[in-house]
Amino acid sequence: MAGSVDTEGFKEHHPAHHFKDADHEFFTVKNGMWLFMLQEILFFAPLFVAYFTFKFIYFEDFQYSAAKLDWKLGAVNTVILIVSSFTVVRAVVAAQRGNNEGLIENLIYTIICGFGFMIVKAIEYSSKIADGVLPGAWMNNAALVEAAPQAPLFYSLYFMMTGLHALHVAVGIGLFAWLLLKAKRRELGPKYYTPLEMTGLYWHFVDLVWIYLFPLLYLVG
Amino acid sequence: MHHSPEGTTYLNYPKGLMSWLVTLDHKRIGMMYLASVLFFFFVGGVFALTIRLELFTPEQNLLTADQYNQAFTYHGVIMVFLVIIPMIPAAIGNFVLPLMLGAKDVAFPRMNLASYYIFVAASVMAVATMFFGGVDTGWTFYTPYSTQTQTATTLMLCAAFVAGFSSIFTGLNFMATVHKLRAPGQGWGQLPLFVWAIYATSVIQVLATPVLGLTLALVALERVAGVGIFDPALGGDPVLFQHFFWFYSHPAVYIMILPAMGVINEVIPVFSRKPIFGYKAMAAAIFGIALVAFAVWGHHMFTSGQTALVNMLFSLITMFVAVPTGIKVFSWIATMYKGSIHFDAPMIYAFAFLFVFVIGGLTGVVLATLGADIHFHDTYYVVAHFHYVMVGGTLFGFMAGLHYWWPKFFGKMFNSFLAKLSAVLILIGFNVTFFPQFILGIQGMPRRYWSYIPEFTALNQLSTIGSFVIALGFFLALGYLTHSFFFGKKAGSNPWRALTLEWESESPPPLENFRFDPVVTHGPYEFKGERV
Amino acid sequence: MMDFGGYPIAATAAAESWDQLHWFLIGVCVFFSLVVFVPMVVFAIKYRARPGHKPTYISHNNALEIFWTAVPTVILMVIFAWGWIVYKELVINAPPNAMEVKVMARSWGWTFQYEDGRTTNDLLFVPVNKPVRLVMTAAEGDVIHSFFVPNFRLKKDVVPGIYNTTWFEARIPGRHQFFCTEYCGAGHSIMIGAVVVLEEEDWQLWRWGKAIDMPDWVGIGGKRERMLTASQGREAAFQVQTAHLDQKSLIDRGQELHRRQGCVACHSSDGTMGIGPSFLGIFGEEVELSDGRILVRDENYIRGQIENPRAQIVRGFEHAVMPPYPGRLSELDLNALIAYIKSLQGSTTAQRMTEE
Amino acid sequence: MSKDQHHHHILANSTSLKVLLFLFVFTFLTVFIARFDFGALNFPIAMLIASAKAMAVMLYFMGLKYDDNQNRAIFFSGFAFFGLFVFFVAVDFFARPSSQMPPRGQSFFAEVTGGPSFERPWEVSEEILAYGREVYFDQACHTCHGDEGFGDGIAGIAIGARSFHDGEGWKNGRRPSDVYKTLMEGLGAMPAYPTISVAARWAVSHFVLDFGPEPPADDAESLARFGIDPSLADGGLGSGEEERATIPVDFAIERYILR
Repeated sequence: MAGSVDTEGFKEHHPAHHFKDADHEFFTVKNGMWLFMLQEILFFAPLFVAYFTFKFIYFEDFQYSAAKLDWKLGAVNTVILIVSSFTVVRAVVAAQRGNNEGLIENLIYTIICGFGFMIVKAIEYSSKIADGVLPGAWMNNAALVEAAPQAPLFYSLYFMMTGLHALHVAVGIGLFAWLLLKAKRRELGPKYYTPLEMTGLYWHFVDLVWIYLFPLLYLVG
Repeated sequence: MHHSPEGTTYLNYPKGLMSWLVTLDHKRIGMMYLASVLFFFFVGGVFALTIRLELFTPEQNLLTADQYNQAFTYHGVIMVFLVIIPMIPAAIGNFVLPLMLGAKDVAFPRMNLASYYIFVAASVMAVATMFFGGVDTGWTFYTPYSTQTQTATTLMLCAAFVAGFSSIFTGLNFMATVHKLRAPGQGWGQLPLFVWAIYATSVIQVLATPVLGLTLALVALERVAGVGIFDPALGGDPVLFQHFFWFYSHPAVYIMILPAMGVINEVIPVFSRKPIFGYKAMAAAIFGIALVAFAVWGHHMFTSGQTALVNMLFSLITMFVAVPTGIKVFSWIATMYKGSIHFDAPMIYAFAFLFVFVIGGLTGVVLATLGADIHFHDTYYVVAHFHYVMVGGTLFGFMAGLHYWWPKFFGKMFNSFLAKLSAVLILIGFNVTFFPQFILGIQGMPRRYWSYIPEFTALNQLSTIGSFVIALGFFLALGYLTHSFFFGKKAGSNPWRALTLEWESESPPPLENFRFDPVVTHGPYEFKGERV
Repeated sequence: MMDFGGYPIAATAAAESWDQLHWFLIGVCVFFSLVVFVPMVVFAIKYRARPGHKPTYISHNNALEIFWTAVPTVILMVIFAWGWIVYKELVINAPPNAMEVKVMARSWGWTFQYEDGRTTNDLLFVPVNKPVRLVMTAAEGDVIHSFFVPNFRLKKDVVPGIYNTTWFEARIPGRHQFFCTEYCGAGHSIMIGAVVVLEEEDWQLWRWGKAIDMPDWVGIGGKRERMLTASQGREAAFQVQTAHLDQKSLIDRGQELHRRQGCVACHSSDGTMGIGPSFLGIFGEEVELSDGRILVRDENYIRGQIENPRAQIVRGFEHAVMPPYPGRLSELDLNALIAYIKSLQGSTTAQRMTEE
Repeated sequence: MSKDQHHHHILANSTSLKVLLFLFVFTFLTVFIARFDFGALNFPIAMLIASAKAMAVMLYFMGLKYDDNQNRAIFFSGFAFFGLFVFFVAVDFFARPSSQMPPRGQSFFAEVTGGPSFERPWEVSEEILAYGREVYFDQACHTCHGDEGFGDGIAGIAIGARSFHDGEGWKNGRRPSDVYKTLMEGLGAMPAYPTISVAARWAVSHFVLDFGPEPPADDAESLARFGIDPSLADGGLGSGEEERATIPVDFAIERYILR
């Protein structure tokens, strides 16, 4: 059946056979998404626990190593993610109100912020790699190891925590690009915007993780 | 999906292999899981028999040290990740849960199929390690050994990582299903206890498995990039790995036992023609076990150098797991009181479950006792304990469930006498295999030894003989079940006269589960009289 | 009749209190098993389905349910408390005057260092009725092992990078078997040894380096010689120890020993005749001994000559006296030397030429 | 099936702007406060601010405020289990006694030196000669150089081991430091003995020279080859790292452990 169009000109969505109606599907998917968020919290948990444990054991070394991090870039990234969370909310509201242009506009802002975050991350990583500050056994910045023998461990944790987070940001950008295509084809209207809502939740979660990562890694040092 | 033609079942409509490989139907996915799980169960069993054969004599005669280490590693990994975790939830649960809820399918059918193919990918990777040098770390992957050994451990870590996601997706799917797809009139109080058990298992799967995923990824990173978190030379701490690993692995043992309890909760009332004793307490007990399970993992680490204070805390909290378990066992026995007990195959397996699981549970309390565990840790006492609760508990629970729902799966009955015979054979073989291991444990025979001091010879030989009796029992079961699959006598839609929703549909059910809209009018166990 | 080994001896006071706790636990297990199995069987028989027998509808009984929740909780708390008391006595409360022994575990062997700096391998010598405190760690870069003495009911993991301590006070002299109980690879099951508890006099003798005869085994592990016969043990150990050394580095090690241990002084490696026979091309070859016997110079011959050179002297070298090397070459050195000799497969003609 | 009465909540623009502002302010706040050092309080304060921001995102942006209790329970249980995980691991590492965590690099076994030590081993004395005799036989020097040092040891006859009674023709010279050098590096068929302690090597040097005529004396320059400065009381031996009588680890493991 060709894409039949509903009243406001958005593509008709038919809920799967085992759901009573669109609302039933929407709230079931949302329930499933929250369960996915729950699983994500526990997925990040071991890294945070490892960080707390080693910060407690090697306090000075971690203080010294953390001091080398550039907190300004961290702050910029925090602001970027907060703005992107905001634009995602505006995108969802736009879809709920059937304002397709607003939706597309905000999706583009979000993707821009996402790339911005990755670029800042790339700058940070390259500066670290430049002066040999690498995780674990790869560390070859003798001065740093001289001053803080546990610096390799700190940077292992730093690269893994921010790396895993950056991976989630990249996945987010991919999803928003897919949503942008759907928006262009007017598939996300007031009657059906589930993928947008769920990706929004995912994105806010990614922002949430960074809200905790930023002070833990960059500031408390 | 429109209604399937009259008289067709999920097995023969829609037709063709492709319709099976890309099916979204929870019943077909359940059967595919069942086939995969049974296949890996026999593969794991072969490794178990090889180990028992090697241990027949103190000296090394069948396998070299490395081969033996790989044998018990594969026995462990296959049995844990590829058999006993998906066994009841994914195989039987996938089929039965939506039917019990009167739903047409699970909440996210595509995720359900993805979960199965992730499971297949994980098993292919796990088996592939055999051709890249095998794995000899044990299923626990303790560092620093797992980060140093030159075997194909990195590939196995990826396999277990991937298998974790299959488990998470199944858990997530079932929780959403129970939340949102219950039949009208079916509140939380009307849910069959099997649904409660599967729900609690899914909670653990969603909450604990991610931690395993990341932990194994960290070990793989340690092997590949030397990040140093678990490597003492680089400042890391191996005990930290044990904390991470057991934070998942203890709840994982409840992922294994809770579904079995769920099955027994269904079987005993139906074959005693009496409602389950203390439904509310039983549901609360299931959920209680699932929650306390998260705060007890340290009892695996009493001798690892964990501080005395934390040892004490973990020992204390582990005691509280025994209370709900006790409630359940006593309630099962109370259910039989003044009932009318039918000794069909599922009930025989339920009796076998009760007999073996109680011994397993009580020795668990012994191991939770801080002072006692110092002697018993990592000896054959522990091996006997977890086989009593895993093989005795989960496997007998699975067999009870398999026989109980077999008519609903395939619409055919099995040879009842042979079923009871195989159950008895397995029960005897099981006890001959694992009860001597309790004594070996008291005498101090350590785990994972490929050769032992001659004092332990007699008991090990007895244990090896028992293991072959178990194998005999399972081959017998394979025989009559295969026969029943092809030539079994037709079974009606409700051969056991049970009252849960799945028995109101046909056997085997049509593609859309019910040819009418099921409504729940009575509790799951309101047995009013004799089996009519 | 099959010998099932029996209950392990309690060789320390702490083990005795452990046994009391253990018998209590067995009692609790048996009691609760009966509480479940007896009604199970009785109900199964009494209420079996038969014509005219009606099941009665009972859904729950709050009083009973509360009862079988409260009683187990109380018993469990008792078990927990007793377990904590035994744990404290068994692991934590080391008396201050305990003699300290440092224990280092490495892949597949144990080294014990005593307060005077002496070290022993795989045998821990302790005086009877004296508290001993063990400070244990694993070698740098090694894996986790675990020190377990069944007769003392004592077990503690030995983790690299961490010093774990435990203690015991042996009361029964003799050899007590100990095991490694944390999986550590190929040699996990041969990494066993004995805690040798000595009477007071023997202990003083041993401390000043005098030879003492080893007391026999006690309890589990008491009724036979070591599990693996000497050569089998050596074979297993060699197989395991050299697992990480590839053949080439083994031969290099042998060559270096050939020079450093002074063998080169009498045994050349290029066929030239020295005080002793050259090593070139001798391995696996037949030779006539001074007493006329003909035998093949294989690994056992070489190992025997190193241990006791006077035993089988080759004809023509009666006058040369080779210093004995028993116990001076480690297992690995011995095997490296043999590998090196094996590698010298030059043609024996060179040997014969020099003999003319 | 529990009826979902919740309609699709639409977040008002004003609310989302207010929340955005709140987040900006708190980000600035956390950065600003990080300047001052509150010691142990740093960490809790940072976590509090971060949690405030997190709550804002969760309640408004993620819409938990308008969602049903089930989803709230699901999400917040994640933090509860995360807290449980942190609690037990933290208590384990917090309560771990310092004696269990050795400082890095500290060697476990006491230094394996054994044998007496001498203040100025390069100078001959009765005790060092007696110790030299003990080492001479312990290291089986007699097998080549003979019990009385005539080079008539069993193995020494054929290869012409040196006789110590003969004062001429010593390749490395007859000063104690020269003999010390021979022992350190070996000479022709004679193996080197780098692994016995420094004191043992000097003792043997004096002992073998004692057989023959009076050896020439060492001077500062000849002793300097082995890091000894005779002007110092202990000749710098006590502190000198590389010359200390330690046995190389791998040899120690071979000799003392693997055997």
